[in-house]
Amino acid sequence: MGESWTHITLDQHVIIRLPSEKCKIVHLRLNGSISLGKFGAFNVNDVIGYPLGSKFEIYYDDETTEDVEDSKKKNNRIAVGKIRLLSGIDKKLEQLNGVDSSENNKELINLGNDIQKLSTADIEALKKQSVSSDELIAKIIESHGSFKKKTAFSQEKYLKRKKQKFAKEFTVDYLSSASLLDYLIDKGDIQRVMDMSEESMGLLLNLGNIRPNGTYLCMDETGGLLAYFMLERMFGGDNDSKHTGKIVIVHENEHVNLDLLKFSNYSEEFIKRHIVTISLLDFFEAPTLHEINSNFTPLSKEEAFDLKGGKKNTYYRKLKWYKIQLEIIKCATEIEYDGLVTATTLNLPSVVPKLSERVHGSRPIVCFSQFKETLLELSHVLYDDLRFLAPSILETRCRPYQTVRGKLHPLMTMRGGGGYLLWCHRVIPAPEPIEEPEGETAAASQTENAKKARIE
Amino acid sequence: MGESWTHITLDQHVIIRLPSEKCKIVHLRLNGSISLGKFGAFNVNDVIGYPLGSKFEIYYDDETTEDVEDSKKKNNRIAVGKIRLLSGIDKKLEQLNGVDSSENNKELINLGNDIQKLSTADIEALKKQSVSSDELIAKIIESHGSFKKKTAFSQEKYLKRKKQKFAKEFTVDYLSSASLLDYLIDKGDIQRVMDMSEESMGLLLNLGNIRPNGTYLCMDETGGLLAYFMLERMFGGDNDSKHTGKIVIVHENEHVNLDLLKFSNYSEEFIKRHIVTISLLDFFEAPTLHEINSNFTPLSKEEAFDLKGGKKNTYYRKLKWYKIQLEIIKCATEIEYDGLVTATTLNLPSVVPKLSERVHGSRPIVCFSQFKETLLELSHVLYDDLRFLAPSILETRCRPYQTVRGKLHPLMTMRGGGGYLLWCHRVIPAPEPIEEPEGETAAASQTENAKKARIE
Amino acid sequence: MSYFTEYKDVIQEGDLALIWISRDNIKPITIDVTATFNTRYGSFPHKDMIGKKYGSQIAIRTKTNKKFAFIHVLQPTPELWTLSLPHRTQIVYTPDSSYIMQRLNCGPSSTVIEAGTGSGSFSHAFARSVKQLYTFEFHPVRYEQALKEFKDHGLLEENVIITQRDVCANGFTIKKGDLTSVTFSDTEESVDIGANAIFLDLPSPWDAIPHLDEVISHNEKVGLCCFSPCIEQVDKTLEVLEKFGWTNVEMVEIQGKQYESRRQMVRTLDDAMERLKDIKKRKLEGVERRKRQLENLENDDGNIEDEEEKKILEPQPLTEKTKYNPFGKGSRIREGDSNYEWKQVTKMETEVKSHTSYLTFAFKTMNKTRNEEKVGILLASLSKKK
Amino acid sequence: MSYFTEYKDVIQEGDLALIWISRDNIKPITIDVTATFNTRYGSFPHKDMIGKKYGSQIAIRTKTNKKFAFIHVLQPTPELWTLSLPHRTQIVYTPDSSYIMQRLNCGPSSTVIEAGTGSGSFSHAFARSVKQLYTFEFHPVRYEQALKEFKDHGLLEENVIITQRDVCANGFTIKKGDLTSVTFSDTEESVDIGANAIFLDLPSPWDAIPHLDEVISHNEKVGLCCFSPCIEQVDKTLEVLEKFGWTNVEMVEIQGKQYESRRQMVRTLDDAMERLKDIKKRKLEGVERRKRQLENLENDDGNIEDEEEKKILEPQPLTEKTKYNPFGKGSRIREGDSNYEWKQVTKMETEVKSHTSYLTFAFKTMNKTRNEEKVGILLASLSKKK
Repeated sequence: MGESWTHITLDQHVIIRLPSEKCKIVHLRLNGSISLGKFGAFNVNDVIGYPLGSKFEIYYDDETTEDVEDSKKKNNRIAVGKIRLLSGIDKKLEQLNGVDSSENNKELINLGNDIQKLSTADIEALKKQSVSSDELIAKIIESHGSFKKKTAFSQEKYLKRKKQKFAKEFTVDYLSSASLLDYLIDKGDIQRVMDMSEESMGLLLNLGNIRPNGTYLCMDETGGLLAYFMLERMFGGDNDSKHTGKIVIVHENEHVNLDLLKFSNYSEEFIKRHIVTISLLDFFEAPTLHEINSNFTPLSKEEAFDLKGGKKNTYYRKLKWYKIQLEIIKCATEIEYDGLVTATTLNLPSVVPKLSERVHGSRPIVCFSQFKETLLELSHVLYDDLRFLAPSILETRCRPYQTVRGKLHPLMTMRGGGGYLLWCHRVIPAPEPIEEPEGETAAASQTENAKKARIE
Repeated sequence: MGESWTHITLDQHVIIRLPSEKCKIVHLRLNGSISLGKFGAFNVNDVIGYPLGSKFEIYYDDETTEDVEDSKKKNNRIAVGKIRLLSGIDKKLEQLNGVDSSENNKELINLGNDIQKLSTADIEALKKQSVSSDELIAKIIESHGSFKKKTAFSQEKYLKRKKQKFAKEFTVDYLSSASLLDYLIDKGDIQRVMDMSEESMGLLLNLGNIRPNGTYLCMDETGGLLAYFMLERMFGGDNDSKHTGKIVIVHENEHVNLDLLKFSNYSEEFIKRHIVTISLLDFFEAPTLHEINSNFTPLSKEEAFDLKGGKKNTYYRKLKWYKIQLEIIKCATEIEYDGLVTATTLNLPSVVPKLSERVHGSRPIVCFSQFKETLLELSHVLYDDLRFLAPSILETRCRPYQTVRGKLHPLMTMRGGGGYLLWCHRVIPAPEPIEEPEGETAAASQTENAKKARIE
Repeated sequence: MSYFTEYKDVIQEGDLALIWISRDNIKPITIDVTATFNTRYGSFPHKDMIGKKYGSQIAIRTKTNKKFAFIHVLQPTPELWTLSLPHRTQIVYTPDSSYIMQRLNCGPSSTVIEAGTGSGSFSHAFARSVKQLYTFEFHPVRYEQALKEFKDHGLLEENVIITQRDVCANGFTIKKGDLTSVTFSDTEESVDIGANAIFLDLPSPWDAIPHLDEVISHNEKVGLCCFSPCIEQVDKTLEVLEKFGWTNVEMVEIQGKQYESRRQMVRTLDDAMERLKDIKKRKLEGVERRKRQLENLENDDGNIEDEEEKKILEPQPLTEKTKYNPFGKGSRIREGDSNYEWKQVTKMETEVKSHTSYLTFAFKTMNKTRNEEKVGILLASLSKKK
Repeated sequence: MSYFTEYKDVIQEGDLALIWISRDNIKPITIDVTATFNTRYGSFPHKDMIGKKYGSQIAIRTKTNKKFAFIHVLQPTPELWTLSLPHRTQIVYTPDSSYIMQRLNCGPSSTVIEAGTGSGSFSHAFARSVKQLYTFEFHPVRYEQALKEFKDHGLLEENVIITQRDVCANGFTIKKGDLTSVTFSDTEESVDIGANAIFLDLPSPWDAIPHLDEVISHNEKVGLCCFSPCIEQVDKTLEVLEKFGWTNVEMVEIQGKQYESRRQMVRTLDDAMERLKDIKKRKLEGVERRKRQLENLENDDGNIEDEEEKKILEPQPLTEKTKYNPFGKGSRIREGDSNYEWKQVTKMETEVKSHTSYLTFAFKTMNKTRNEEKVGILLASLSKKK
């Protein structure tokens, strides 16, 4: 079995990770070649069939002749190399070169680059020869005048820098929703994705109880990234999934923006099957059945078949419109949703309670926001509304560590932000029990008790 | 040298830490005795002269006869024991008893207390004998049927619990501002101290540039705890300090509440010398010199000396009032303060800019609040006011670890909260330079540029 | 049918439901028309729930003060189930479990190994999303408890297999004769697991990692997460991961926080000043009154002057209750009382979970060779072009 | 006189001052009537600063666009000094340094040892508050740099002594002949330090800890803080602390965060709905217009119908700019623009300092015996009572 989420496949979008820790999304076309700038270039055909996650090295030998245009600088052509599979295990310093290290940097002051005997030209010459990046880096260490005087710590830093500069390595990975987010953050598109983080999305998917068989109401202002996270959890990249789940996406503009889904490997048919989009206007002021029926009446199959030429085309286009209208009516007025999930910058108190009217009792509501303050405002509104149970504001932050043994510590710097979530459940208030004459007092105490129960 | 902040001294307030990790503030009176409830009781005289931070054990022998009333349960008298100094180094499990431990708790299920062969009565009997708590705990381990089947982890937990229950140990510590805060949090007085944390106070003192020679304007709604933190930093517990610093405390009620300062070991004279209190009304609508002079005119020394009986007393009381009025005028209108430090629940945008009028240029303003949202509101107001440079909202949190070697990890739970700080500097806007005819445009761009410079 | 994997509309006899009393008090019940759910506020007969929609609030009049008491009836989800567990139980909390599932790309293509099962709360979350979950518990009593719970929750008929096993000593392979929920056919001797995601919540994951090669999928990148409270465990784990060829090692901590929405009274400087002025005015009125009394006294006896005047000149605690009271001092005010202005604020929980465990992730691809099927398609395309 | 320990009113010739250009750009200068401070916006002559109060904003008209440019002249404080240091320098940041000073009870009774000096930023904070600071730097070049800086800042005349020393190898005792800022008299051979607070920012504090007994105060509880980035360093430190009799060991991390105050536009559902209605209306108007065009065309040629009608019936990108634009889409709007409603929000810094170092605290009392003076007073009181 070699599925598109396990093995590198033709016509697939994948994410390529470079030694510089940057990443790049590419589409794998038959006979295509991919330029990685200073890290070289390779032929698409050469990587097809390897497991996703494989790490390769580009090398050049006498036979290397082709070249490809640099994706960044036009008119700069990069030679296309051959590739070899790497083990994926990074060689440690000791394995590269049996070098000593110093206890401290005491003897090493302000010498800058003078100590490196290999000139940039020398290194460029070496690079053009068919040496592996490990060999190249070993040579660089060898020619370093005071490498041994560095502390092990500085040595590793130096090596890492050199590797990022000279290693012609790359990894081909599955373009998961998290990788796509990674890529966008890396590109600086933080505002576009509302400053969301992988951990916030993970929490949202679990709190939202997102399952392969649910029908979810959603606002997604991240260009489809939130929808992609949901699709991945629901269908796991499987275009032929038998699961019946649906996402109904309500949008504030005339047309929905789900541009990022083009990077996913879901087919157009798949997306049509599992995603419905509908504007706020159509959702909240949906046409009535009467209205659309007064504009158009479907013919029987035979009648439609008998239509001729232009009339037939016109009929089928109108039929399509009619079906869309029926779907709008269904989504806007009939479905009781299995959850509401939002990532929108619209004023939440004005939009969330109204959308929640269509959510089934006992189902979760999860709202993502870049800012805690907007969720605070929303939580006070929901708290005063008996249809919402226990609104909570949540924050989750992932703190990565350096995992060099003997030097374990949290990374010194990381991205701030990541957003916040509001979580609650849609509930159905009990009708006020009428029993005793002091009904009014009882009603008042209902509100208070219910609230009290929630805050406890 | 044995100062009151280095050695246990008569007539001193100290904090006593108990094995239960609870603490207690006591006043050390000559010939007094202190009850620690289930942990025993001791004579004050016995601890005088030891270094602050000393750890003692209470023991009982045949000569022990006195007793003292339990501070918690009236009519419950506790025998006063003798004390011995402890090394302060906690004995490790291996030192207590050469016991094995299991890799996991697999064999230990739901046996509860049945496994302990010593009954509560047995333990009580042991406690009445003159055994040290270490001996007692060793006996308890010995009688535990399945202690060896516990993991080292559970063994330590068990030991800690037993120690908290049976050890008659206590530490006498200096009552620093942080200890006082600790004590109040422990008591559940979190709202009284505005949810502040030691780390927030430490940051406030440094950002406020609190020095022994400064004159600081302050609002302290924590009952004097903030003032105590400042006094400790300025004078280090030294009643005879030669430093000239002063804190002017503005309060919203008719009378200031600095109750917590009674636990400090500063003398009344010291506090009078270094703290001035003044109501918001007196501060913002201070009497004029003319007003007070029209009510009272000081006599020359000779004239005053010549007054007789009641008239003389009246004169000196009026003189005192006159001097207080002069001080109010000075504090409210003459001093340019070396810093403004606030911990108040008053609406900050209404009060901070007005208080800041009296702060000298280049001096810091630091406002503590339990809630970030109130500082956010303030920061927007200050940001639009050219007299304030670069308002920032800061948060600092201390995360304590378990320091058992081989089992290092952050504590599993800790107190939330701790408050937030707003920090900025008082500055003096430049007069708008008049030079070119297009003065108006220039003025507009001044505001914008100045703001721009700040946000960068 | 599992109550965790199918959306139910209406509360029915036999359903597993969660009763929400308060945030810290959520109780599972099995709906039984003859039963009653008792709280300290009063009793809720199940028959009042049956036929209502999930999410319904159920009201009764309390016996004591005749006020109303309420509960909500919810359909269980793994997250609500986690909240309903007693606090003393060691569980993987939702911020951790949701991150782990996200990082291991859990979805309908996932086959997951979990060791150990523990309270079973994470098993529920896995079961919701993955194709198949193999969970291992070495503690015989906890195994029986979890087996029963999974059965009651309908998870065993769906996609969960639980096995009693010390995986550190004996690995993960499930064989005929093992204490397990697997039913073997006559011809089967062992289960072919082929996991592509592994979660190890064990005191010594380094003992279990060497056994993984036998049970993980050979045809794809496999993800692993070790959940360890102490840093020294992470260190040992890192050593073994490297030794056994696991790569892309990353270690993180997840810090989940929850905030309460509160309101703080807006108390302005102007109001505070007005209040002080009001106090002063009343005090002056008092002083004037006393002065008059004093003058009367002075006419009687000059000596009394001293003590009385002292009282007047020195500040006195205010006895008269001030009339201007903008902040309602001295009275109990409900947070949000509409007679006052309020500022919305967030407050962190009083006690936060500052640490759960360190999460160590690693990945491994057993078979790194090219997939023949994919290469075949490639070759076919190439020959077509020629 | 130190510019860090005395409050100055007015900017004077020779002063050390800080020029605040922006949060990330603060520069120290020495006021010199003949000098000029240059920025990329323009030049600020020092003579315009002299005589003005500290905190003054100084304005010039920029050469290029004749707008005004501004700087602020501040008196240095240790915290501002720390902000002014280049970001690449390894420094102890204010959240850490302020917590350490708080935990070690720093004040006018403190005698502090700091090793190593490093950039000297923490030395400034200590110097502000303590009686005496002994700071040690093993790196000869950094020692010289710090020596000069402390001299320039007036700290050496106040309460700072700096010594060049590998304290791990050679301990803390300062002797005649050492490379140090101490001036020894003829009779002195070494300095009697008697520190009651110690801060070790060293790669291997465990090598330095055994030397501390020789230089710490014998008559009181002494506090120690070790500052180590890696957890393994903490582990080794814990081992040595226990061995050398340090007690009350605690280890913490400090997490300092800074928030930006921002505004987010309040965009209500009603406005969004109105906008969509406006778009729809305009589109319908367009459709009507086209339909009329179409009818005209149809009269000419029936065949064209298909393509044209298609355009009308299918949704088209809106070409007409909508008139109702409540959120100012398509135009650049300044945050806080008074034509729109805004919600105040906080935003964390884009990059946060997620880890600086672990702080390990420990305490030690060398002489645990009773103080004779205190016991004397006690005895005297007792005999008086009898």
